[in-house]
Amino acid sequence: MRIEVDAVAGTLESSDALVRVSPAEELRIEVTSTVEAQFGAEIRRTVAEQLDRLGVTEGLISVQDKGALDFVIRARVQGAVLRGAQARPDWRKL
Amino acid sequence: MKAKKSPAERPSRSMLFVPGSNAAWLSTVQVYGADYVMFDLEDSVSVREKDTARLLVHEALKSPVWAGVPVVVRVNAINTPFFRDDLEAVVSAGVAIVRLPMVTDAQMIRHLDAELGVLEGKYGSVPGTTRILAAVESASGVVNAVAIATASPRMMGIALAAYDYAMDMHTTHDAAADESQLFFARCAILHAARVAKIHCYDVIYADVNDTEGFLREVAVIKKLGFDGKSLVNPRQIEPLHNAFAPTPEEVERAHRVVAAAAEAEKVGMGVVALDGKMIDAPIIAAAHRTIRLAQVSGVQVAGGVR
Amino acid sequence: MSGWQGRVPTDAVELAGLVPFAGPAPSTQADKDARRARKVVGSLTEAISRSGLGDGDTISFHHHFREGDLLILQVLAEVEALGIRGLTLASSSLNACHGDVVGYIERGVVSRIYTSGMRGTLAARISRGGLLPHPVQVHSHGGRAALMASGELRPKVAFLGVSACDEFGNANGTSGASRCGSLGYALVDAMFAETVVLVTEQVVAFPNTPAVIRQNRVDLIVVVERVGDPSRINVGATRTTTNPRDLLIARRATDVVEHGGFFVDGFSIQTGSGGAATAVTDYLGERMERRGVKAGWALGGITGSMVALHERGLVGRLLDVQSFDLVAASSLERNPGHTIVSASEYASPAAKAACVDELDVVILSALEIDLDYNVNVLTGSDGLMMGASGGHCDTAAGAKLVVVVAPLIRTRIPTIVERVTTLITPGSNVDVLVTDYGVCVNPRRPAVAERLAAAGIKVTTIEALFARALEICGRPRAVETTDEIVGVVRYRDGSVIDVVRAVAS
Amino acid sequence: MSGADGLETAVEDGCAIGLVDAARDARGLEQVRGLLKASGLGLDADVELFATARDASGRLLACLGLAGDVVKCAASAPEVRGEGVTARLMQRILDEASDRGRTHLFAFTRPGNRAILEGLGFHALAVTDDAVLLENTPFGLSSYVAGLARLRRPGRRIGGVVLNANPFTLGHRYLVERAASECDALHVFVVGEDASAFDAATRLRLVREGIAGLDLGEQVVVHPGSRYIVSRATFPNYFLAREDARASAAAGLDLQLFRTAIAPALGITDRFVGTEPLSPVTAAYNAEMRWWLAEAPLDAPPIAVHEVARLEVDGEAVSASRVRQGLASGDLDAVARLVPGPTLAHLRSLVSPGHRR
Repeated sequence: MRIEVDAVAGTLESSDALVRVSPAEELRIEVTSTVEAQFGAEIRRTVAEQLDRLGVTEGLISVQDKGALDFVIRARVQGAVLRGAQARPDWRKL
Repeated sequence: MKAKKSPAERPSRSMLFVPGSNAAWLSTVQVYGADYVMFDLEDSVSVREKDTARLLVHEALKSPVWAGVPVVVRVNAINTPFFRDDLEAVVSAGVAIVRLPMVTDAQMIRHLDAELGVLEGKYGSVPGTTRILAAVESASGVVNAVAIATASPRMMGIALAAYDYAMDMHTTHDAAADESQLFFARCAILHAARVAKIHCYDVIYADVNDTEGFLREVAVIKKLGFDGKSLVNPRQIEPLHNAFAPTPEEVERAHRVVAAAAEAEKVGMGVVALDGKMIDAPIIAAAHRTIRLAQVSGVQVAGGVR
Repeated sequence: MSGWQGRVPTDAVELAGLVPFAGPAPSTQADKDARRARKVVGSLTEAISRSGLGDGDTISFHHHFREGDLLILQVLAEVEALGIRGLTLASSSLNACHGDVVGYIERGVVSRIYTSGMRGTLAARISRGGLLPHPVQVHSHGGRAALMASGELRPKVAFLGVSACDEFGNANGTSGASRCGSLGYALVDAMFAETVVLVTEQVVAFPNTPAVIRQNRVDLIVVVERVGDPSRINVGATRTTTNPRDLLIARRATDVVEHGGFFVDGFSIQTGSGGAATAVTDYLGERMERRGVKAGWALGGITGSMVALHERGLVGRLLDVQSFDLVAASSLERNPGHTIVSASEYASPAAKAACVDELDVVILSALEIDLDYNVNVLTGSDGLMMGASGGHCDTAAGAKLVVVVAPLIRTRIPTIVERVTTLITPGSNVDVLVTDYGVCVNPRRPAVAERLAAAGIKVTTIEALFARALEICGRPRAVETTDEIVGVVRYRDGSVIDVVRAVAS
Repeated sequence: MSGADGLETAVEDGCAIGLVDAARDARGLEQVRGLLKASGLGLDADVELFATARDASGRLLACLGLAGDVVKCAASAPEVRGEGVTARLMQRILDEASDRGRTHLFAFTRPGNRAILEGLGFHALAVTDDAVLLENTPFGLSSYVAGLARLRRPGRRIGGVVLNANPFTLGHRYLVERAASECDALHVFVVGEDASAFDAATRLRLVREGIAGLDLGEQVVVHPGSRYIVSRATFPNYFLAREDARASAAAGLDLQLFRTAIAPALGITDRFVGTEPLSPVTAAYNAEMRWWLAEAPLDAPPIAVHEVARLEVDGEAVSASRVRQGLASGDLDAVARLVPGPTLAHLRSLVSPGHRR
């Protein structure tokens, strides 16, 4: 899946995450989180794994996390990528 | 596949609405002890968020946060562009119950039934286990209530939604005012539920801060025989459950009825009697319902809760 | 000879070693201005100079104004201007409004701190290390009184902010414009400090009775424009809640209090601070009315909702070491059953008698609680100091039923941990944990567990709640710290129960 | 089920988020002006809409403005300070902006609000004593600068010129010629905002065609404008109709960005600018340029600033405004002496598209 356009998913509210994607030739992931000390590494792993499942190998991915649970982060990465790629979800592979 | 208890066993007094686009509520609402939580993809989700809310609900259903908790998802109405995607998103995540809004006739239920069958096949769910809750919101829906309620073995409940029904009936729905304009609709879907032996849910009470008005409406629907009510805020759960809780005397009597029935069965007597009065099957069934309700409501009976 | 001379046989053996009367001393009381000037000085600077404060001395304050305190920074500014350095700052607690103390530490004015807790930029900066030459000594409220009694903490000068006092130094915290209510913590400073300076917004006519800080303990009085903003007393910790999660926890905690075995006529209770804890007070009133049970007395931080129960005749006496809001502050003035206790009488293990030892039930909160029921209320799980020991370990040691209330998860941070980041209250003193996900009882208290089960309250284990939290949040990484000790946690008996290490940036 | 079914999304801190459309809600705009004034701020004319927070009685407690892709004009009453309300205001602004197809946003506010905005996903680009500029992605500037670096030219002395070129005149060409002559290579940036008489694409084309005539070949690189150089985000005053002689052009953010991000990518060592007789804002800009590029203590190498005297024709300095006045009065002959061929051809096409006189 290729990111064609800038796209955003999620919100800045507590327990949610705002994910922003833009097209690029290389893959760069940037995460800032209110629970960085406790879950920074785990959030980056979740984002990377979710991008991998979506087949995203290029793009600028920025995540602004406000203490969101893992399933929220997954859903927000999916939302931004699918909007960026203007694609429909394959519910089996999410 | 998660084992889905049959509706009869689960208490079904409260169905708490949660906007499918609100990550915070989807992460925390399971603590409030509602009998059902309903993730909404329809009216509480703006058009801009339909796609992301669908993903959020899909991932919530698959997450450990909601494992083992009975979740209903209200999808968008059949005639909307969102219906198919909503359905696929939730069935692929193993949803227990799909709530379909704007139901006007049995054909819609059969259409949903068929769609669910296809999706259960595609995603490996046990065929027929995804249940349906139909929301009736129009004159035709109310008039066709029995046909709707009996349209599929998947049906687990039927609910009334006031705002659209009132508009369809050229009247308005003001939660605090007297409810005569809903009386016929309530009776209609109640009868349909009893015919189909499924649950029956009343409208939401929107003004969370008006506890008296809420309790007035709860008293009305309990008297009519409703099983439960849709709620919009956790603060409405406890008042509702207290209102539906049987009194200690009712629980006491229910235990004696069950005991008498068991005694009669043991000695092979056909007719059960208690305090000189005959007790038939519906009374025994009602007694079991009262006992189950007492257990979940934590009603104290002499010698602790049995 | 005038009237008094020639009466004393100076050579009589019975008078050996006694001094004969040499005439009446000249009276200083005649001159009204002289009498007034005895204690009242013109400025903070003059008060500091006259107090003899020097390098390395200890200055102490009370925190009855909480986030509204304006005195500490005023005094430090004058102390710095006078070139005094290397002080020990011993406020009963420090708040977010004390962020500028960082500058005074960097400039060497303050080199050591004794406090019950800290939050905000000061706490975060200290938690990152490399600031204070000596680690912060973190004590409980009762522990502070014990440290003063033992002599380890003996302020050279106590600067006590009051809204009004008379020219002899009688003050009560319920008179004047900026009323803060109880002065329980200030009493300890007034008792043990070498020099007591009352910093007041107003000097009123003598006698300013009832006097909580009494004239005999006060050396100097100085008038300043403002010592504290009472409207910020209940900012933060003690706001009553409408949050459905806190109300759920409060309702469950009330069930535990009702069926825990101590809900009998005349029982005593402290409900502490925090959204859920204060909500318990309201629910408790309903249960007491329904069951016809009255409380003998309530202790601690007194809130408006506790005053309401007192005024409805449901709670006999209110023993107030600290007023948590202005309703409590004004109640002190009008309700004879509402009286002040000093921090020493409240909770000191060195006192001849402490109220906590007589307490039946206490509701406490927790930042972290571990599988042995040890509680941390000082450091967040990111290692930054953000709370206070307060009366936590004191009340937990004394009370017969100790109920800790806390949400299981605070935006993805589990409250239950395998091992608390900082130990404030040992698990052996904690009986029940109430969370929004369930209730669990310390295995050391089977009797309590039986009573709750018999009352139909679903009880689970702390391990099950811990597992559920990890299932939802994932496993948080432990905070990485350096070797530098930035805080020493003093248990209420003065012993060192834990240390706080600097957070690795 | 259509229509409001009363599903209440709990508003914890008790205030409701709303919107004021600057063009259609005069009463709301006045309330916003009052709140901004109370915080010592003016209401910029280019703000299209404000997200607002009101208490139960409808009193305005906080506001946040959107002007194009720039979030600014933030103010709040003392009792609602803190990130809670700002997060919800910003969320509404993000939604409104994305409805208008804008996802890459900038924020322009007082340094005191920096921490709050960084908590809302913004990244600081430049800071002066009275303003901080941020953008809502960590990749925006870095990607732009990476793109620029690919156009780097070798050489010890690399020049830089920023032109609005509205339109490109002989004066601009003279400036480019002089600058190119003193450097090994010259980078010419054309302002990208579509706020001038001639749109950005036309201005860029006329600059390229005008410079081609100088056959300097590879030595001069013409760059299209961007959000990071003389844009509504970096230099708002340039676009606001505030031609009064301002004490400062408030161009610190724009110049700081040029020195710390844009110049290092291209190795620019010298910046050339024409002396500015007519526009007080641009004159103030030149004065600030010397401070920010050459003197200010920043962790980026200083850049020499050269003010090149204006080219004069018929005894008067050549300027774009003079050309525009000539065009407006239809005096094409006077204009012809001020502009290079390609610009003249374009102007003629404007005056009589069908037939050439």
